[in-house]
Amino acid sequence: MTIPNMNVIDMYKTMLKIRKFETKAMNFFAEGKIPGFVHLYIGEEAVATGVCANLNDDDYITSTHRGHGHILAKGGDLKFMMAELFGRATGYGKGKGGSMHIADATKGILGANGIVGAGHNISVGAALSAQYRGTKQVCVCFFGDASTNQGTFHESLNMASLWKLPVIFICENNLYGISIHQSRHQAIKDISERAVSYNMPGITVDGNDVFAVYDAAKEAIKRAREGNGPTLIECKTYRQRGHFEGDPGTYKPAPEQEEWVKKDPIPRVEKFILNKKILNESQLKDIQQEIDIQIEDAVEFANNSPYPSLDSVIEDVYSDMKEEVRVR
Amino acid sequence: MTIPNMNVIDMYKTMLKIRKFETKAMNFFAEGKIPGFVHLYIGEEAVATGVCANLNDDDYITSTHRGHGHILAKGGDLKFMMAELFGRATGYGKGKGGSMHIADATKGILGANGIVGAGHNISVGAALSAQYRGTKQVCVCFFGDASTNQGTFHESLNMASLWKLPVIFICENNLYGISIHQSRHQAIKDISERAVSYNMPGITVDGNDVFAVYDAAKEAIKRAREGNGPTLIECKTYRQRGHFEGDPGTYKPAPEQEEWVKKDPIPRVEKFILNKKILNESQLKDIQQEIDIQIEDAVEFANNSPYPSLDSVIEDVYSDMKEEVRVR
Amino acid sequence: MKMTFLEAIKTGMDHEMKKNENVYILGEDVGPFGGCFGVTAGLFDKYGDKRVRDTPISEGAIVGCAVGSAATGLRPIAELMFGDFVTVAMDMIVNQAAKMRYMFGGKINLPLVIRMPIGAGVQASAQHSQSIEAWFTHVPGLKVVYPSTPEDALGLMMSSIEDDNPVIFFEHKLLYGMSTEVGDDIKPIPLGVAKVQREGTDVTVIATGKMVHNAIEASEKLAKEGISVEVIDPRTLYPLDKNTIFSSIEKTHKVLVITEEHKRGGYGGEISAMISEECFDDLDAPVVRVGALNVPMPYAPTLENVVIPNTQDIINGIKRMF
Amino acid sequence: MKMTFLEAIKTGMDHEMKKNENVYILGEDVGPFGGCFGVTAGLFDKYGDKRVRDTPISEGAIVGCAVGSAATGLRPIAELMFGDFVTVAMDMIVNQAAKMRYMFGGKINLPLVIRMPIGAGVQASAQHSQSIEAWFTHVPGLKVVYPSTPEDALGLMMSSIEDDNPVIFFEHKLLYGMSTEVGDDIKPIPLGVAKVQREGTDVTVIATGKMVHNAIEASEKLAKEGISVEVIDPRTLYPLDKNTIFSSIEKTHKVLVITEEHKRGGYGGEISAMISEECFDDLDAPVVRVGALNVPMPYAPTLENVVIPNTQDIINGIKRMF
Ligand SMILES: Cc1ncc(C[n+]2csc(CCOP(=O)(O)OP(=O)(O)O)c2C)c(N)n1
Ligand SMILES: Cc1ncc(C[n+]2csc(CCOP(=O)(O)OP(=O)(O)O)c2C)c(N)n1
Ligand SMILES: [Mg+2]
Ligand SMILES: [Mg+2]
Repeated sequence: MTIPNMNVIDMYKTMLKIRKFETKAMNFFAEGKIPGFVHLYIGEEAVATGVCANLNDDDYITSTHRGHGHILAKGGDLKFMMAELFGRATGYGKGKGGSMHIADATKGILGANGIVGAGHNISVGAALSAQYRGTKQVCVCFFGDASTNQGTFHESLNMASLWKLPVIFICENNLYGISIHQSRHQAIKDISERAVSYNMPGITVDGNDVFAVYDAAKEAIKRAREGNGPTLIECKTYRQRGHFEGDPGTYKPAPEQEEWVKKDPIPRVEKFILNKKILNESQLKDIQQEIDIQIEDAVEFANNSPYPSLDSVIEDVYSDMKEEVRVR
Repeated sequence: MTIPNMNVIDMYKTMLKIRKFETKAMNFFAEGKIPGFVHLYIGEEAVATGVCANLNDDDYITSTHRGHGHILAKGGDLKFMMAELFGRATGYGKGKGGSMHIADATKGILGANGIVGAGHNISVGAALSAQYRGTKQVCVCFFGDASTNQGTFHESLNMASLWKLPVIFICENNLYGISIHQSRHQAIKDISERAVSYNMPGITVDGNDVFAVYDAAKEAIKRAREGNGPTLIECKTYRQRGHFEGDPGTYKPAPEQEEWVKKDPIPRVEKFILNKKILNESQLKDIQQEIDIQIEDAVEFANNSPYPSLDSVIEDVYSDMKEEVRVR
Repeated sequence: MKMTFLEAIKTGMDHEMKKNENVYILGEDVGPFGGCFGVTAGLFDKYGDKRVRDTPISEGAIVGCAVGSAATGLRPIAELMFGDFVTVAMDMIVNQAAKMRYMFGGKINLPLVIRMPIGAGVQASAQHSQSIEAWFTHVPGLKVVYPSTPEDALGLMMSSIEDDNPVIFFEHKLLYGMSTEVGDDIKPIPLGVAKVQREGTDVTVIATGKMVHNAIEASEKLAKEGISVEVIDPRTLYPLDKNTIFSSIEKTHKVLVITEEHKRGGYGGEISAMISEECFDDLDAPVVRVGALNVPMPYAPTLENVVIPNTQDIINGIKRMF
Repeated sequence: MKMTFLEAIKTGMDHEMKKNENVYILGEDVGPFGGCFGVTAGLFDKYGDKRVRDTPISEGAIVGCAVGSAATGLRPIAELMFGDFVTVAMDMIVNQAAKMRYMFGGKINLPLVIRMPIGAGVQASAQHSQSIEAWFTHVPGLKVVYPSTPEDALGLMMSSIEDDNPVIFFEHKLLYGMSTEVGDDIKPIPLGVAKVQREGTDVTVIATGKMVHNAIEASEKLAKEGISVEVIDPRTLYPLDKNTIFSSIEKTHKVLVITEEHKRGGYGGEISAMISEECFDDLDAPVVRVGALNVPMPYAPTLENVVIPNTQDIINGIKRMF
């Protein structure tokens, strides 16, 4: 591994930011301050972080229902995210989207998505666009293990490979689709094997090792930028929480959960940083505090933000006209 | 190859029946006697024939837009088929379906289908039904090379393998989806490789060799009947005509066409039968005449059949009620 | 006995599963997990994994499986976790299930039920809140059921399973927790029969799903102002019980149609147009439609409330007629 | 100059492709083959495989590709070979293209066109003949265009491509061969503006797609019987030009709506309901709807003819009002 210390620290910060943002969201949901659905990425932070550390601002990503981590790793703003969860006018979607629909066109974030498998298709379009316009942009498509049984997965990988599009398919194999263990949703173990069907490289990495993810993504992204087409990377990881907040996740065997909590990606990086003497304990603490403050700022921003005006409900559906208002 | 002579002759008859039926349909279409769309199976007869020779009446098949061959090989009746193409009340669908929608529940024929990829899904349901009811029935799913890029292919093979369903996926790789050569619709050569994604056996055979198809299908069907799950069999073959009647097929290079016409499956079987002295020339002639007569009978049956009554148009859409009639 | 809407649906399925071993359930997380809303909870323990089948996330294949197995002797009940996901299963419903019987000359039956939780009100935003009745009522070959009370949900579920045609069964997710009295004599309620939920003389309100309850609430309020409202719940959107509707209109001469779907292009429009066509001379005022605003469902509760029609909208609509 | 409907669509695309290099076409066999109906024939030679892209048979990915590339700066035109196949691409249209702008707070545009040949009359039976306007007019976020003449097809195609919203562009396959005069001054026709195809005073007929021509034929016949018919073609189903419709009704006081879709749940119902709601006092008779029978499209020409509405049905419907 030859990752510069700077990057290591940045990745650590990103992972921590995701963890702390989501821990806040988790608590707010429990308190009833955030409605709707909240799917947490806790335990999987190394994937988005390791991948996005290789991306530029103008590269694209597509995300899923479990999107906070992808969005933050790609440069999404804590404040606008928190405000969106709070349903405020200052949120990314002006309160119209919520947790499952956060996008930021200025950062190439083409949206979290409430439809399992939808991002696959959209990522192919974004990659086609990059190829068409002759830029060196790439698109990273994040998705879960269970989504690889959706027809969209198949159609997208086929098309991307056929046209040698600059897209990198990142499968977050967290072992479950809601309550269904991988062994109950497909007859294979390594999802990377599915690359064979499209004649594209497929590899499996430890998704709780941010450096392993980083390395694998680096190579695939290089390949894509050079016009050599897509890669499928499977990152083995684990969803430490329930599927969404409110799901106690009782279908997960306790020993399995424990084993994976032991492999939590964040302490692993901390240990690495200390062992390699990249930073000392007190420097780590500083970083943690710095992020705590960022999160607090985001919460304050969200709390102080106005609710969307009721009139805004009919805006933003077409670019050039408004729908009819209700007279109540 | 250890196929009994009886079966060889039967298979020859089936292939010839398909060829002659379709040649008639081709001519009728050219004369304007058959409207709508007609997709011919000419050159691919060995596939349906070799596979269905292993099936029982109560086994199921799902078919495609190019369905005449499958239906005849599975025991469909020439008369009811011809009457359907003629749009007569005696046709399989009482004139409501046409070439793309022929079914025969009494023979386990779950329908030709106008939607590319639809049969994949339906076949899984039929196989599940067999497994559920504890019969030893199997379902054979026929489909084209280009349909293997449809999401339904992926979802169906995944589900079938996961549940070890008695379904046999028969890919008729005739090199084209309409005008698009296989190399322009997928980045792989052997579609059987896609079996890897589902942890099921995948094999490729010469689809113009009815005995090779027969052998491969036999084994897969046995496997399925024994509860060991699905198999993907790719049969390499060629569509000698255009995609549908009316398409001159100019996108097919002449040398390619010629090469494949040389590999036409029917003369190959004739040669085999003569070489092995299973039958002599005059016996072959007799068979050909016998089939000509059957076809003529079917045409006569169709020609003499009544048109559907106009009232029948509102029937058969629900099992228990009629839609409203138009007063004209 | 008292029963929630959710229990009623489960009970309806349970009864049919007991009666006929070819009835089975399939869908995502319908097994030990009990379904995302808990509708199938407990059935896995009772019937095992053969008859209560967890599936991969492949809605097309789920419905396809239902179609293929219905065509070959089973009576599947497919659950889509949210009705919104039907967008990836449309072909199997529209081009296959609905049309096969007709295309094949009536020689095949497709006894299958597709359950779809729909409706807004839980801040699930644009992809988890839609009301999509109108798509399916437009497709010949499908029956479409949309109950509003536990009692109806139970009886209509039984009939839907016993029906030899593909049935789309809508469940408003905000009704799942609603608990009311259900007669002890559990039996099927025939499809195609509307229910007069409240009798009245001045105006007819046709309401579906959760909106039935808003309509009842509105009529209670209007009763105090001296307006007598008759509330009709068609219960099955197709076949539609026109007679009950027409008889009411002959009495009231005024109609309001309230549905939660987007107003533009909704099934409410079909009902309105049909009434105008067939009861024109009986009408003293135009048929008023109330529906959701024509925008995707927003997330923020304040915004969502504006988009979903409510009791006040019904009252306003009715008052416009007087 | 004279031009077929097919050439008009092609010309509209060609003009926009010339003007803006980010406009591209994708679909099955749209390249050298020229499309199943020949609409794109010649464009591949002109623009090459980058801008006229043949795709695998993956309608979901085709529309998905359009969505992803539209969100990132291109202006795709996706062809579905038959509108009926949209059943496997519904999610990308309904849950993605239509909703993204709204869900993302208006911060993203999706300038894309999806072309869909629809309609019956060529014995293509139940899976290749449907009229599916009603599904999309019910989905907020989509614009829906349905031209009936070469001239309109050309101008509306240009506007559709230039529009920053997802546009569903319907083409009736029986119109492709129709040839009429198209003004030399080729320019976009704004979306949302209806066209009075024939002026009249006694009754307003609102017709879409191929039915516009049946309506004109009917009015010519009725003229001989002394009934003066005004024929309005909305051209864009959404946004709908209500003003042109309402002005006509103020004059005629009678309306017939003729669409080829199945009558039950069709967009014709929306138009009828809307008119009743907003022009009740202007109406002397109920709005009459004429549509296809509520059965899947049969194959046999004799049967198909019964299902598709025709000129005589329009005449009968109008006569009922006098
Ligand atoms: C088309 C569709 N089907 C089902 C769902 C419901 N759903 C949301 S997330 C999910 C599980 C996804 O599992 P996976 O892809 O492994 O992602 P993970 O949640 O594990 O990150 C399901 C079934 C949906 N949102 N969309
Ligand atoms: C969903 C869908 N998309 C497209 C079509 C149009 N279409 C009919 S057949 C066909 C080509 C199919 O190719 P393949 O699967 O290889 O079968 P073949 O025709 O070669 O037998 C296409 C594109 C369709 N009927 N359904
Ligand atoms: Mg997962
Ligand atoms: Mg082919």
